[in-house]
Amino acid sequence: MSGWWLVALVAWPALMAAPIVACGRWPNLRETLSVITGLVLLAGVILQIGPLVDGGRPDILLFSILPGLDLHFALEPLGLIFALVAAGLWPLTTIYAAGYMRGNREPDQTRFFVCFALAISAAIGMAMAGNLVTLFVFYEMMTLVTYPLVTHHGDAESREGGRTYIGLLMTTSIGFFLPAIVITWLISGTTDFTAGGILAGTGIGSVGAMGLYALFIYGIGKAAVMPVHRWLPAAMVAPTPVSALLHAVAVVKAGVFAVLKITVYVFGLDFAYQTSATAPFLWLASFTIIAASAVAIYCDNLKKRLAYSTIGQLSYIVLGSAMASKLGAVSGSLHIVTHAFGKITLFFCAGAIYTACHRKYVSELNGLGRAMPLTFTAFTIAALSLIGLPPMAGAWSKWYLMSGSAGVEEYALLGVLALSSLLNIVYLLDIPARAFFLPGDAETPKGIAEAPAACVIPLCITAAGCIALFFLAHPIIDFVGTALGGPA
Amino acid sequence: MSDWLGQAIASPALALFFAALLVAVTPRLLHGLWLVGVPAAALALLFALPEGMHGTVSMFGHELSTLRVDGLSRLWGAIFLLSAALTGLYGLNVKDRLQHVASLLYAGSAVGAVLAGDLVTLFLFWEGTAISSVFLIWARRTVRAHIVGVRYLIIQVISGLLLMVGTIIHQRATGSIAFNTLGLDSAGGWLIFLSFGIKAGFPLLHNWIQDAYPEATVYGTVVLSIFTTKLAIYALARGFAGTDLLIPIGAVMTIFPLIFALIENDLRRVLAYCLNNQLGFMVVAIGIGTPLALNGAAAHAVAHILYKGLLFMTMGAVLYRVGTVKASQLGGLYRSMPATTVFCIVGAMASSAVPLFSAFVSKSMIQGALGYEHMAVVWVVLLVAAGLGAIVPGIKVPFFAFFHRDRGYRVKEAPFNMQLAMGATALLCIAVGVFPGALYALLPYEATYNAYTLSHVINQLQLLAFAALAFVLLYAARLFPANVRGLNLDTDWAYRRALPALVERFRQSSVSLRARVMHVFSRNGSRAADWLASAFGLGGAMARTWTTGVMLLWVIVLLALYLVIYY
Amino acid sequence: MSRPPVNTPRLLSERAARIPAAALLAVCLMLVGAEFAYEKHPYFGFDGFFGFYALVGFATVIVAVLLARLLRPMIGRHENHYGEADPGIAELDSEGPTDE
Amino acid sequence: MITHFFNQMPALVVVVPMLAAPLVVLAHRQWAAWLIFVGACWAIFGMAFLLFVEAKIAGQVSYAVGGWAPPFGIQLVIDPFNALVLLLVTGVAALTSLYARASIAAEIVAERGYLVYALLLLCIAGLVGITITGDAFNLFVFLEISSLSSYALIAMGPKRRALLSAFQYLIMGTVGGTFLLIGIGLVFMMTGTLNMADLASRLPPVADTHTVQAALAFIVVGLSLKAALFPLHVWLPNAYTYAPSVVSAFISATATKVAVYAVFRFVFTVFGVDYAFGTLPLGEVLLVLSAIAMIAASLAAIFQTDVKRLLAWSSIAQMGYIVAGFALATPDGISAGLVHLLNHGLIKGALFMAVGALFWRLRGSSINDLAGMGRAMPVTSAAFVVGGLSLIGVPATAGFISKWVLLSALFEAHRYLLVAMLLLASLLSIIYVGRVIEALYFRARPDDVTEHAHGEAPLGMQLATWALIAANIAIGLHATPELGAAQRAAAGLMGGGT
Repeated sequence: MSGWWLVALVAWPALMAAPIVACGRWPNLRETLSVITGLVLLAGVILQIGPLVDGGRPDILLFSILPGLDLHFALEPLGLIFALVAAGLWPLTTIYAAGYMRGNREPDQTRFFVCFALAISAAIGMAMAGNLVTLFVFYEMMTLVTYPLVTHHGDAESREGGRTYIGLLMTTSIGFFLPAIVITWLISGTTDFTAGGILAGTGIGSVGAMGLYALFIYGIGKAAVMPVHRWLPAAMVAPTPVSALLHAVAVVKAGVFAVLKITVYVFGLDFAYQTSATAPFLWLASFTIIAASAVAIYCDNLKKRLAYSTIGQLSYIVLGSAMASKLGAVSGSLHIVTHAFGKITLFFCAGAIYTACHRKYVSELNGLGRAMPLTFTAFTIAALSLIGLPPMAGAWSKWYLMSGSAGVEEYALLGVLALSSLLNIVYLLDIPARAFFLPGDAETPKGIAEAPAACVIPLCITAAGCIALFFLAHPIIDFVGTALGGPA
Repeated sequence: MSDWLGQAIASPALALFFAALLVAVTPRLLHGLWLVGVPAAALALLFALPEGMHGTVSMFGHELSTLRVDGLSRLWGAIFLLSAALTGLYGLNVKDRLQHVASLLYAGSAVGAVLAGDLVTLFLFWEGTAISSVFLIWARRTVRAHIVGVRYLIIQVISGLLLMVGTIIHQRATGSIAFNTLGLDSAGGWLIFLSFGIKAGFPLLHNWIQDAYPEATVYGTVVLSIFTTKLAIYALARGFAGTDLLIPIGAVMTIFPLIFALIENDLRRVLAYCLNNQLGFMVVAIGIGTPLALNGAAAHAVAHILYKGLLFMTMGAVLYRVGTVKASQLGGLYRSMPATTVFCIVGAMASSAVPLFSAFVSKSMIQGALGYEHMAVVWVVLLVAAGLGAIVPGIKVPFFAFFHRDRGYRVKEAPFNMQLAMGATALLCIAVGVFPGALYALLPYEATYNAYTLSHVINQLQLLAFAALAFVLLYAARLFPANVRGLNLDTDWAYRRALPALVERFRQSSVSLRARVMHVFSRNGSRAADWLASAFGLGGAMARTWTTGVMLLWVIVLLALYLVIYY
Repeated sequence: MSRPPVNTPRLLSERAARIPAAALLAVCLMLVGAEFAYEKHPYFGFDGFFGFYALVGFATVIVAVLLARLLRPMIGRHENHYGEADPGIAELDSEGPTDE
Repeated sequence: MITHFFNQMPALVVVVPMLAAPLVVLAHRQWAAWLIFVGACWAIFGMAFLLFVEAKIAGQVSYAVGGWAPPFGIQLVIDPFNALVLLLVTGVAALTSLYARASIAAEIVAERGYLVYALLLLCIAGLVGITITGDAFNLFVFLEISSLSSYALIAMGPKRRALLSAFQYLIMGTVGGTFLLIGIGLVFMMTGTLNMADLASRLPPVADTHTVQAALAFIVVGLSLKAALFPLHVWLPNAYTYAPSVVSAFISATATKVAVYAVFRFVFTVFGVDYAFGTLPLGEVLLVLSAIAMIAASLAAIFQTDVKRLLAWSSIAQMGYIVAGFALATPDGISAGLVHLLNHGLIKGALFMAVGALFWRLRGSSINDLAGMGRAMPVTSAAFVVGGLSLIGVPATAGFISKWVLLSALFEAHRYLLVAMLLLASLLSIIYVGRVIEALYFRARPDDVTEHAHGEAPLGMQLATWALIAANIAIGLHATPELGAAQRAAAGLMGGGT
């Protein structure tokens, strides 16, 4: 019975897309409906926490696509955490989007909210996927339904961005991810996510495992490990709520979540560690972390800077996976949560700034702090969280990533993570510091005030979340750690 | 009563955080209460706490002890809270709410770090001091302060990261996160040592102090001068007492900043250099590690916080009224700011260890400890440093600011609350010097010491008087370095000039490399695209509609091919 | 805040300044004289020599100041050497009064 | 009575459309012609379904025409292999019949409308005949029936180039037919029989002769021409482009598929796997050609400016996929090829129908004409998008199933180069599908045409298009039955028996 819950949760937002279309003519109704859909979804996901903590693992084979390849939903702690993040942040994003889209008088708002609902359905589908094929189905679905969001403006610039976005994501998923799944299926006879992995004992050698892992990671273009990261800055042409959804919640987290899940449940931590299948990605992810931060420093476009920051932060999670240790996996899943809260706050702020005064370059933000104190305070909090400073949630994920690095005796990674923190200070904390403490330029128009409440309230909530998670990270760690066997 | 005292909630640090919240949300009228009253109340709370480990919190499988009260932490906590109250008084006239919030958070973090019983808690508060303090620099609201602030924060965070990494490695090696004697036996210990060393201003790692402190606000510099570096001294005393390496490090620290201070024009930077030199005394004492030496370090930290705070307060008052603290611009202020002048002289005398002033009773403990351990070389070095300390800041700061050549500034005396704060601090400087017994009673270790022996008093006076004499002669002969506008290179050159240049160079070359690669790609790419278009494009050989004859030719070719293969 | 002409005489050249200077000299002489009058407690031996502390104090300052004078041309730079001065802040750009 | 009907069904499937054709000519009136057409198509579809079920239960349904027992009389055989093809042909025909009315009314001069129906019926009859006949010569006859009717159908296209294209197709088709006839003649000469099952048993003793080898070559080349296997594909783009929309849709979904079926019917059933792939290197030749087809035709598709032409080139590439699967000559490979044969029929049928609907509105099918139609005809455009995704091989569509089984088969056979080619071709398909979708949604309508170019296509067209799209998605979500059927077919072929 409980398995049907999963199906219901995946289907719910997609089904609600129809009434949202129907209400297209009444924006208030449409947005209320969107928010209610989100809240119901969140409630549904929250109801799953109890059974999972008690050790339950809801599972349902819906039907078989091909013999042995089922549309299979199963929920385990990693998936639940991803689902909670997605479902938790979606209503906020919806509220924010309502404020933003109206504030900027964007066209085609109905299409926007429909695609939003479908995207979240895809995210929940990925979270609850019980095998690689189901994961792949929803992975591709997410790529497709977010494409109209990215190209929302429909002009030449967004067409170009959308082309890069979908081109890169589809190329990698069909060119690498799909063959990787086929290979996995052929050598192990199943694609089900299984505790301890399914590759151990299949006779695949160290080199083979390494190659397969590389196919997976580069196939999951959404994880944005260089050089398949280009889609992410390209997608910045989207309206900001989309960027928030894309770069904090659904899309990018779906990518790294898939990486994490594949590492844990397809390769299996022990197998991955013994064959060092994941080892090259310790360094490829490290390179991405540093290189993306270095690029971000030189980006004057605020959203682009945040996009490169995301690329770097995603590689933290890839790094955690590549450690192929329990601590690594735990820290990776914690970072999914903390980064989601931090980055969505930053994007909310970027959008609020744009809505309030139509500025999108960092160098134009001097002196805005007095006019928009809440926005920039939230920005500061989120920036501190991403840097990894207490008392923000990011401190714990950094702490655990470092512990994990030390745990697999790769001490150079400690240096990488530390350097990344410093670079983060330069390109993130610099922004609120400018806004609060530097005098504004002469042509600052008078009367700039905070963005509409629908924009400001969500970003305050997510910023508060960054702090609250500092104190609440503990249950997440325990929960995931226990699920992976033994205490964290 | 004592139930809640053992809980994490009873931490004086939390009291200060709460005060910060109150300052943020209540009207200005009440700020005095929070800025002065809460630290005072927290001080009472600190002394109400029984000794031992309290506030145990279980987190991530670690048992965190957020509240450790023993002699060492109580003394440090007490002086931090006391000075928080004094600086709160000093800053009462500041309208910028943010500075108050930041300073209370900063003080709270410092107190929390001092009371931390384990390395994780220490790390959390350690980073807390870094984040909160940078706002005191940025609050100057200038472009330069912005840049300096970022630089300062990065260095502070480097220290925090080293502590974090060190703790992780230390924990893996020993299985413990307790913050006790760590030693340099392991990689973790070394990293933590380096972390403390950055904040304590070890030679070559020191320059953030002189870079950042003079760029903060009037109020901010006073607050900054108190906590971060002394927190590092506490951490060294806790974790690395008796580490021999600290003795040479400290000895170097006592001398070289003073040479820089001699030719420095910005008087707050002069004070920052001297602050660095005084840290050297404490570092040496911790390196010796005997109870007397450690008591000396603790006593000197207390004395130092008071007189250095006082000196920064007076310079702050000057900056507040005149708008500059550059020695080349100042002079003759004793006419307009007589009270400040007096306070500055008291601070200078306390700093120079004149008998009956605070440093005399503390610095001599360190000197004495060196003597008892027969460390002649270091003893001489410290003596030299003490002599030189009589000139900078002892004479240089008050003399050039308040006397020297009258620049004609006719300004108002410092605001009343500033005078009150300076007066109270000056009084404390003298009280410690006159009644050292009260301070000695608070010291953490068992060691009796008496500063006021006849020979000691005379010797000290000889040292100071002849140093002063030398100054007078040099000044009269116009040999004393003139106050000239400009700045002096220091180790910060490495990261303000060399590193950015290197990074820029690297960036340039990687940008051009990328451009070259892209060029090759795009050229070959466009060639390939041209070829593809010519082959497969609309008129291309592959996609053109072949004539029927050509099609038939292919049929024949294929048939022939099959037949050839089959035969 | 008012600023009359800056070329007021140096403090030490005023008569008033001579008094404290002379007092200092007197104190110094007294302290040397005291060498005969108290019992020393040297830690090492060399610190018990006649006028040791006076000598150290005097020599230290002379040597350090001379050293500093040597150092200044090597490390002294223009105030805006790192180019971090605030744009539009006149205080840094104007040539203020200096000694000598 | 009912049993009698059941027994006669194999013959009826061919006979019904063949008889309906003259009936249509007699009826002459458009609506009457259409009604007869619809009735015939749905009738044979229903029968095909029943036959499929019967073949599944019985393993094989055999029918002796006129009561003459094989090998002397003509035999109709329905086994798991051709039952699937039959289902595809008749199914597409049934949907085409819904689609045809509006499309033909718009594109063909009213007086000649009935001719299209008649020719389509003949073409259907021919294709069905090819599919289910068990007699080699009979196969040739049906091939000619279907070919001749298609030449005429293509020639009826609205543009003048249609005539030239039809003529070229006619020449090539005739050459292909002649080759086939030569091949059959050679085999008959060596064995004295035309019945396929009989041939299969009599060929092995004479297999080493050059005559039989030449026969195989002639038959393969001749049928490959019909199947548009690279490099014998050149007639196809023009034919598909200039034919009336309904003809493009029907032929693209069925004709080449049936030809491929015929090739492998001969290769597997008549000549046998061991002979064609073991003794003779037919597999290697076909694999090389299919690999080239995938890449070259996909590249050509990218540069096309006309959507129908683009889809035609894509078809050539997709034929490469199908042939690659069969040419592996492993059970997995054959079933993969068969699965893609069916799926591609559904995909291309849907896409050509969608384009036909756009053509109905726009009177043009160049990419430029399509600009901005995403808003003007949202339902049709959406159908094109879903069909395009299926062509690319996005999961939850039939194209994904094809890609999955093909990849599995290629990996199993250790043909890694072909894996790479297949993936590369898929990526190229993203580009050419993407170009059309971008035009549909991201380019503005030219100002001068806005007034009349609004509104959806007629319901029948939409219904047919979406039925195929729905089939795509249904298979994408639940392909187990399809794959099961294909595997049974493959097992049958590999066993060598019919």
